[in-house]
Amino acid sequence: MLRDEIKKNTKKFFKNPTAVLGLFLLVFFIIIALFAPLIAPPKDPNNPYRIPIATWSLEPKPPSPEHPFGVIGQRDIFYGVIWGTRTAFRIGLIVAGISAIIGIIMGSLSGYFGGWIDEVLMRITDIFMSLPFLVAAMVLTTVLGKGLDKVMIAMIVFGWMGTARLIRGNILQVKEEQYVLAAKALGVRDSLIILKHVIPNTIFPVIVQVSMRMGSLVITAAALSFLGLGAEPGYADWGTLLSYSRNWLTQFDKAWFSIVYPGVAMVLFVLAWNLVGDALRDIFDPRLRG
Amino acid sequence: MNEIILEVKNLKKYFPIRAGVFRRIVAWVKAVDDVSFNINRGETLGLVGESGCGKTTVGMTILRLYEPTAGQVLYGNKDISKLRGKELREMRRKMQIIFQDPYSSLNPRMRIKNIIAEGIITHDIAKGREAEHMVAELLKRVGLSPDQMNRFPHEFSGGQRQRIGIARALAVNPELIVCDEAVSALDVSIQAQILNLLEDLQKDFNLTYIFISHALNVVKHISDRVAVMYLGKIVEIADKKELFSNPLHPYTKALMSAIPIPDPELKRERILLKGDVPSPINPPSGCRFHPRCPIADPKICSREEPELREVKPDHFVSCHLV
Amino acid sequence: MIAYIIRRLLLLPLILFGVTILIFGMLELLGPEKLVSAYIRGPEAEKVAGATQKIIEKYGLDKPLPVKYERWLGNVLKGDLGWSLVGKQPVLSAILSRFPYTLELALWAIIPVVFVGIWLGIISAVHHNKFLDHFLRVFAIIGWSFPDFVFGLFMILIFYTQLGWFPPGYLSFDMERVVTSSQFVNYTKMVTIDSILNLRFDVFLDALRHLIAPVITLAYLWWAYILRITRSSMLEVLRKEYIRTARAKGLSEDVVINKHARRNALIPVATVSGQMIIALLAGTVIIESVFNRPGLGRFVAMAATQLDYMSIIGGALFYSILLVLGNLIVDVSYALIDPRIRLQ
Amino acid sequence: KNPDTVIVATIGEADTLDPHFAYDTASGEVLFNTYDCLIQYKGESIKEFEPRISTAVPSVENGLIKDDGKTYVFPIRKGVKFHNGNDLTPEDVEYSFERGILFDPAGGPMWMIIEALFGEYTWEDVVMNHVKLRTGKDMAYSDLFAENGEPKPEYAKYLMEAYRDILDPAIEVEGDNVVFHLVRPFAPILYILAQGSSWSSILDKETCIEKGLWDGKADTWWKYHDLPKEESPLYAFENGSGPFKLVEWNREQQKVILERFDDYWNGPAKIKRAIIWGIDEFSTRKAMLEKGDVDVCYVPAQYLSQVEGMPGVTVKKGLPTVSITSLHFNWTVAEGSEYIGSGKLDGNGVPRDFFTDINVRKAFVHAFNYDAFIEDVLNGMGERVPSDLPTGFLGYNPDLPLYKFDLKAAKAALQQAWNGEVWTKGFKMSLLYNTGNEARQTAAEMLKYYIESLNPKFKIEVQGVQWPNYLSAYKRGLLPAFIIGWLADYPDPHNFIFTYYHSQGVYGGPQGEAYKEWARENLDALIEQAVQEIDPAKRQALYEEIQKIAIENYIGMPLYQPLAIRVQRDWLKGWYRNPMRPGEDFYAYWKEE
Amino acid sequence: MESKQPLLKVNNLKTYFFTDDGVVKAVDGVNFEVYPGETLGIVGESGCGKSVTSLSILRLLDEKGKIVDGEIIFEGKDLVKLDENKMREIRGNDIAMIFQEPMVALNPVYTVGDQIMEAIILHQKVHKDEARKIAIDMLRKVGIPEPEKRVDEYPHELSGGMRQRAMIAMALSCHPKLLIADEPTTALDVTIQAQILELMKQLQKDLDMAIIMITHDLGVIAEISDRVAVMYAGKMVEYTDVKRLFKNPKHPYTWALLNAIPRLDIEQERLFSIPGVVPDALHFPSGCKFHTRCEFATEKCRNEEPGLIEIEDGHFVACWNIEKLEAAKDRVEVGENK
Ligand SMILES: Nc1ncnc2c1ncn2[C@@H]1O[C@H](COP(=O)(O)OP(=O)(O)OP(=O)(O)O)[C@@H](O)[C@H]1O
Ligand SMILES: Nc1ncnc2c1ncn2[C@@H]1O[C@H](COP(=O)(O)OP(=O)(O)OP(=O)(O)O)[C@@H](O)[C@H]1O
Ligand SMILES: [Mg+2]
Ligand SMILES: [Mg+2]
Repeated sequence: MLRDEIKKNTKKFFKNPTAVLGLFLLVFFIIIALFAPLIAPPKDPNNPYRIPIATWSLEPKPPSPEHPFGVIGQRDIFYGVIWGTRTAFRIGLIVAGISAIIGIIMGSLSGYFGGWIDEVLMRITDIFMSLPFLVAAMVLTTVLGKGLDKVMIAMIVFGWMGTARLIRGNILQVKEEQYVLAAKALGVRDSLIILKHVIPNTIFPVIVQVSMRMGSLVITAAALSFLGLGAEPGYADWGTLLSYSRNWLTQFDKAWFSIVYPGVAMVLFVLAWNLVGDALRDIFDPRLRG
Repeated sequence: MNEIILEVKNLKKYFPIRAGVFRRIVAWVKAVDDVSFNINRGETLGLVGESGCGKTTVGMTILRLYEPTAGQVLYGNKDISKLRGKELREMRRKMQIIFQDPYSSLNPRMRIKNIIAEGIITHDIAKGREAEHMVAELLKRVGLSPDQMNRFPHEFSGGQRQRIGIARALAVNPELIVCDEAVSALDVSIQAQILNLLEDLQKDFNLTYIFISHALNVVKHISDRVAVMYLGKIVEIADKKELFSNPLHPYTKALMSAIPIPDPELKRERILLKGDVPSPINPPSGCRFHPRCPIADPKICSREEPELREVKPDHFVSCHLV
Repeated sequence: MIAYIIRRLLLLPLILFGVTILIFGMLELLGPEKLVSAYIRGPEAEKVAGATQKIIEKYGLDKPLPVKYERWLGNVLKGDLGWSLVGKQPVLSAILSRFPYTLELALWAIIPVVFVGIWLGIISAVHHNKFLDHFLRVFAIIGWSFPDFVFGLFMILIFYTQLGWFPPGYLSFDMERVVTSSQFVNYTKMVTIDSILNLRFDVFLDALRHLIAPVITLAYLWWAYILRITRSSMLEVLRKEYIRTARAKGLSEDVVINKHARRNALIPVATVSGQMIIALLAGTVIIESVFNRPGLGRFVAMAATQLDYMSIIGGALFYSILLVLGNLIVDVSYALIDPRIRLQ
Repeated sequence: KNPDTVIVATIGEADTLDPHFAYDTASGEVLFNTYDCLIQYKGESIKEFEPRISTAVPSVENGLIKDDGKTYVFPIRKGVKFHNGNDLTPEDVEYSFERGILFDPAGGPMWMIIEALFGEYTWEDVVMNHVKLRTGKDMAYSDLFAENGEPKPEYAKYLMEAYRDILDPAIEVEGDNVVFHLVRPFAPILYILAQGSSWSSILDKETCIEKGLWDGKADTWWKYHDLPKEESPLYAFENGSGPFKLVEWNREQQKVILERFDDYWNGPAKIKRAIIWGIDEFSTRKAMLEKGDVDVCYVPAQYLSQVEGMPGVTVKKGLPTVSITSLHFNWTVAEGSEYIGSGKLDGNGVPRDFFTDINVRKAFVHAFNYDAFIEDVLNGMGERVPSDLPTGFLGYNPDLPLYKFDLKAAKAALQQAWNGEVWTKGFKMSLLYNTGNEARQTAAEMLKYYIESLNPKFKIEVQGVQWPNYLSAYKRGLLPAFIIGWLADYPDPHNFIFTYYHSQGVYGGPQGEAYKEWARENLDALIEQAVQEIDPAKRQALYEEIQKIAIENYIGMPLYQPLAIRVQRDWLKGWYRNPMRPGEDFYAYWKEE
Repeated sequence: MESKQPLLKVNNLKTYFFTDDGVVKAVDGVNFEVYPGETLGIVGESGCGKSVTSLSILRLLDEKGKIVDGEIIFEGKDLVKLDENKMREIRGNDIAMIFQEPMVALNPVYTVGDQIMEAIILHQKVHKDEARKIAIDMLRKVGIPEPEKRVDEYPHELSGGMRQRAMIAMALSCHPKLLIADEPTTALDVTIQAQILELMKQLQKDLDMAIIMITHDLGVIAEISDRVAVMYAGKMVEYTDVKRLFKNPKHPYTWALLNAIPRLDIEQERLFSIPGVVPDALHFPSGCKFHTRCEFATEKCRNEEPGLIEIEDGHFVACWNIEKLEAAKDRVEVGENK
């Protein structure tokens, strides 16, 4: 039964201490993201992602009861870290989700129909893959103009190819499986075959891939923000907070809290996804188990 | 008993080999090369031969899971290779296939119930409750408990899965079933169970089987007539008793002698063949068996392709030297 | 195999052509108004009214698309990628003159990545499920989760601000002067190599001192990555029947692992190392910015922040050519390790 | 460290080394040290001059300014050598200015000299005026040329005449002197020619022609007109007569290396080598300063605290500058602007002519905490000014009133604005800043903060965009209000007053059609009168009046005049402050522990 | 045969796998001996522990597998207790092994010659050129045409039969005293299988070595073995010489198995089928492991495990109900010889 399978996999998952740690972290971040308005109430509820100005002075301020993580770039780091969690989830889920959907569509068309459709789609995929992801995202963001939404668009535009290839490969494999032939022999329509036999058997690796990508997407977005291409200053985003610290780097007493808090949040967030993704991969992809 | 249900005429199936810079077709795998035979209603035709000789391809092409390169497959009197759309689907209802691999032939993410009901629903034989009822009946018929229909394939053993595969095929009331190595992957004790089941079903539903196997002993057990294939061709076809008591083609003879018999005291003369089965990409000229044939006559065998001749009533052989 | 390579070579122009369309398409998303800034800039330049329109006319920025593409492609094929505002040079020479710095950094990073990463991966696989394995796994996954720029910031914070060991930048002044002097021959423009060729070991050591922190930063993530790939590939190979065969022959564990297992395990590693080298080169965008090193990466990053469109576009084109060629080389070398492919 | 080398860590990098194209301080700094001008500022003064290539500073008293200020005579110094050993002659001087004017690249600085000599802003305008005079036709410059880039035969002679009859006579060699003939008196001209104005650098004619610059002939000059920056042979090459030679411009490392010119006419410099190094990352710059690897370091005001008290480092604060940062309003926002919400006064936007109402402007002007801004954001490194004219300039009067931070007044004004509609309906608009400029960002945030505190229906969105986009947005009149700075080209009030307040000023246009109309009625005439007046006292009065009008009408809010910071190692000696100097004067430096 | 000392003697071998899901008792008490020059067949259905038995002998189990009990005496030494270095000297030298899948048992990135020479150089301490000669010789001996050429080819360039021959050449290159062949012909076509079996018989005679032949094919067993051990679920159920086993099986499992095979030599109306499935190694039944599928099973079978007892000279059976089977043999019509 499916329940058994889930139970078995869940058991396997929970036997793996790193996976449990990952899940724990993830849940922790989800709670923070969900309760952000309670943990750090926004001054302007219409615009909660803008970190309210804590002081006019540009000088960083070390942690204090009022600003538990300190202040950098006139902003309360605590607020930024809390709401940055939401930003991170938003970036990861939207980008990974949409690019996975695009990838699935492209990959399925390519894999199932083969022939010239495959040839054309795969060449297009090749072309998009011929730009390093970071550079491509950077170029497109630059062209589209600054802003987190632009970064997300750029990462989607250049982020679907992996999934497309994965899906295509899997479909080519599944297509040869005898149960697909059997369905054909039963007279089942092509569209139903894709839907009922092919996609369900190829989707799990995609889920694993998506969960593994979450972290790296957040890193890329943060890197772009850090370089000054992503979210605008004052936006609740870890990369943006980190970019403030750049100019105070040489002074340990003024820099440490501005690097440590958002930095640690980010590392843990990425770590959480990677741990969970790793565990999922172990479960769904027995080839790489070990 | 003598109504011809399926007639295969000069069937060919070539697979292209693409290579080179432009992925052009550089050669063809002549997997099935001019094969003709027919099957009567209710009989079992065994198809034997070594791996790669084209048995599966014959089966798949008959069902039009592969498009034939040339030739005809007449079912009743309809040419299957010309059917399209609805007609083709209707035809597929009459012919089913059971696969060798009990692992990859069932979708691991579907419940047994849905696997078996898929055909029933596709062909509007029944719906909902009724379909479920039918599934239960089928499961009982193949020796499984209907309670198990909500399970997933991986919860079953190989033999049980093969039964599920059989139930799936039976669900659409087929007339003809192609059993492609249906028992090869099973342990001996399980293999016997499935063979018995197939025999029972044949009787009950008046099924016609094309039984594909590389195991001569299994084919012998279950078939009425047997065709022996070598490199995409049928080299001998005859009634089972006739073929086993009186094999004419040197390949058939060698094949029979090569099979170890579980009786240490039975000492037979072995015909040991030289070399390996050649590749179907560039099959040998003339008689395809001649490079390995112990009695080959260099004059004709390597030059002329022998035809399938009826040397005795209902015993066809394709050999120059018979 | 040869046919395969030829096929790849023939597809190459097609892909590159597609890349130019992709890149040109992005350029065109800007519209002529914004593109103007690719030609003039600076607040002072804006003191003259009406300059914008003049520029648009002069460079034909309002012409129809195909005309512009044709002209642009023609220029690109001639090696004219436009003027780089950031580089103060034609884009192509700006890129080419900066590339050696980046290549040097990437090469230095690749050495520890490949050697240490593979070595650790093998160790991890051999000690499967032992303490060392778990330790390395955790090490790897943390490395993989560490954003490079955060890591770089920490490196600077600790090793420069606190300890003063590894300064950012490229060379210290005295050495810089040596390098730019006429006695010093710049063979490759990669100072670590040139300094050895010039027998200036003081320069070499100084260059190394500046390299350590960025190299570690760049390498750490990929160490982790290669370690993971090697480990799982090795584990898979170790389960293979032929490993059992080798053991059954009585070979020592050393030979089994280093001869029979490793070569097979490295085949998938070879494919990812191709991607890795590319990603590493792209990663210099951030590393060079963080460590204030000259090079293509920082050039592109600066171009992006200063909206120097010609340079970013040129940089992107250059990176994509590198990537395409890199992949080709990887595929070929892949075949060299694996006779199954070589002899096809 | 490095006793005979001075290393400067700064941001940015020279844009071009062609003096007639260079229009930024980074380029200016290199040109300043490698070329000579006719005259120079005297020490720290921005009002007094000293001779340089010209052996005397023209004045009415010494007779070198004649014809009521329409003729300027410069006696050229003898024995001056260019870096390649050539002698500097009066012909070189004539050639230099003529080449610059003919070249007049779009976006370049030559408009200043052209304005001074001809009263127009571009050479093309001068040419077209001439063509109009001769043919009576109003045409565009490009109409004079055929497809192949050659002039149409019927116009070729006018082009030639433009040089022969207009430009050539305007600058002439008379014996050892070079003479400038102006079409009308133009008070600021000496500033424009003084050292620090790279556009007035003296080139070596011989080398230039060799290198492929304008060949000095009348009938081909248009081939050398408005070439792309990179096509200028002087782009990365110099052969000036200044105290330093260019050794290398390393564009990969944003580094310019200069070396002492031993044959400098005023005696060789004390240091042997000077390096200007662009290091964008402040932390890196700072670290290098701390370690003594660099001698001078550019420090933005907000990081002042990081360098104060650093051992071995001198920090000088509160140095005067010649620039202004202010916020101006757009009286007629261009159509299609995405920054004015709905474009209506419905609570979700502002009408395009929102700022024509003086009450709105008044409210904004009062809703900014000027003192807190200077204190907290600029770390005190700023000064308040009553109008868009820096302190120390002619026309500046400390008695003019400063705007007050007065939320009550702001509130009252907004309650009246648009017949009270603004107050009842609320409004919404965007304020942009260019990313990376934290001061401007904070200014925008602060304005937002106080305006929004007046009424919850007021919404200001603060948005960051990159500099080129910012420029393009404000220039196209899309921004309802914009913050922008102006750095003096020359220390004359005209350079500011015209720019900000004249309907044709660079910042006049972006204030919208309605403003231009208003300016034409109220200010333009005064501004034009002021620049032609030679008597300083009269000019002072005129400029004060202009400023008064601007202040009373709330034309913009001058945010601050920045004060500069000088951060250098103690061992660097010889530094002095002259706000008109684009960077370092290496000639004055030496090092001493 | 009794006169000779056994070359290998396996006593009560127990090999368990300690997996995440539990302990897999893959081999749970196996005894047999192999005499010089003879062939011992081990037969049983998939998963019954045949391969694990053979791997235990060479101690090639993966890290989860442990020999938990028993001894493996080879030429007087207990291999279970031997240190790893000594063991290595035995592997490939005294005891060689060939595997089921010739496709995957050869390393794809080294030439066939390389892989054969490796063992020769290691064990015979000869020079490379010498080793190459031996390798070519060996290849010729196993019937590979043009061995001088083939020696430099990669495994993927050889056909399945050729690869298995190469495997055999590799195994025999050091003249082992014992060859363990784990289903060497299962993956091959019958005509090729016949060639390989013939070759093995030939080589056994030439080299005078003992063979442990592992297979699930009773036909192969009948053809090649001298004595046979039948395994079921990790246990030995019957152990005797080949003729007796086929003529007079004493264990219900052996007997049923023999009757379940379709045969070429006799007519069968209907196959005898054993109900149920082979039990999963994680959940072996109590008592006699076969009792769940045995038609003679009694309460005793369910609870007590029968030991392997010698019911007649050299015929060992582990069953509580030998008599019942004898009675039933008459009842069931198996078919007759042609
Ligand atoms: N889809 C295909 N594309 C190319 N070649 C194929 C394809 N399917 C089968 N072949 C080739 O056709 C030949 C016959 O294959 P087929 O599967 O019919 O043999 P078979 O007799 O069923 O063998 P086996 O006993 O191994 O199942 C083989 O050489 C095979 O490699
Ligand atoms: N590495 C292992 N880890 C866990 N269980 C194992 C391992 N190897 C074998 N087993 C289990 O041990 C039992 C015996 O396996 P073995 O390979 O000896 O069977 P076999 O008789 O050789 O079967 P086949 O005929 O399929 O080769 C099986 O149930 C198998 O699942
Ligand atoms: Mg088949
Ligand atoms: Mg086995």
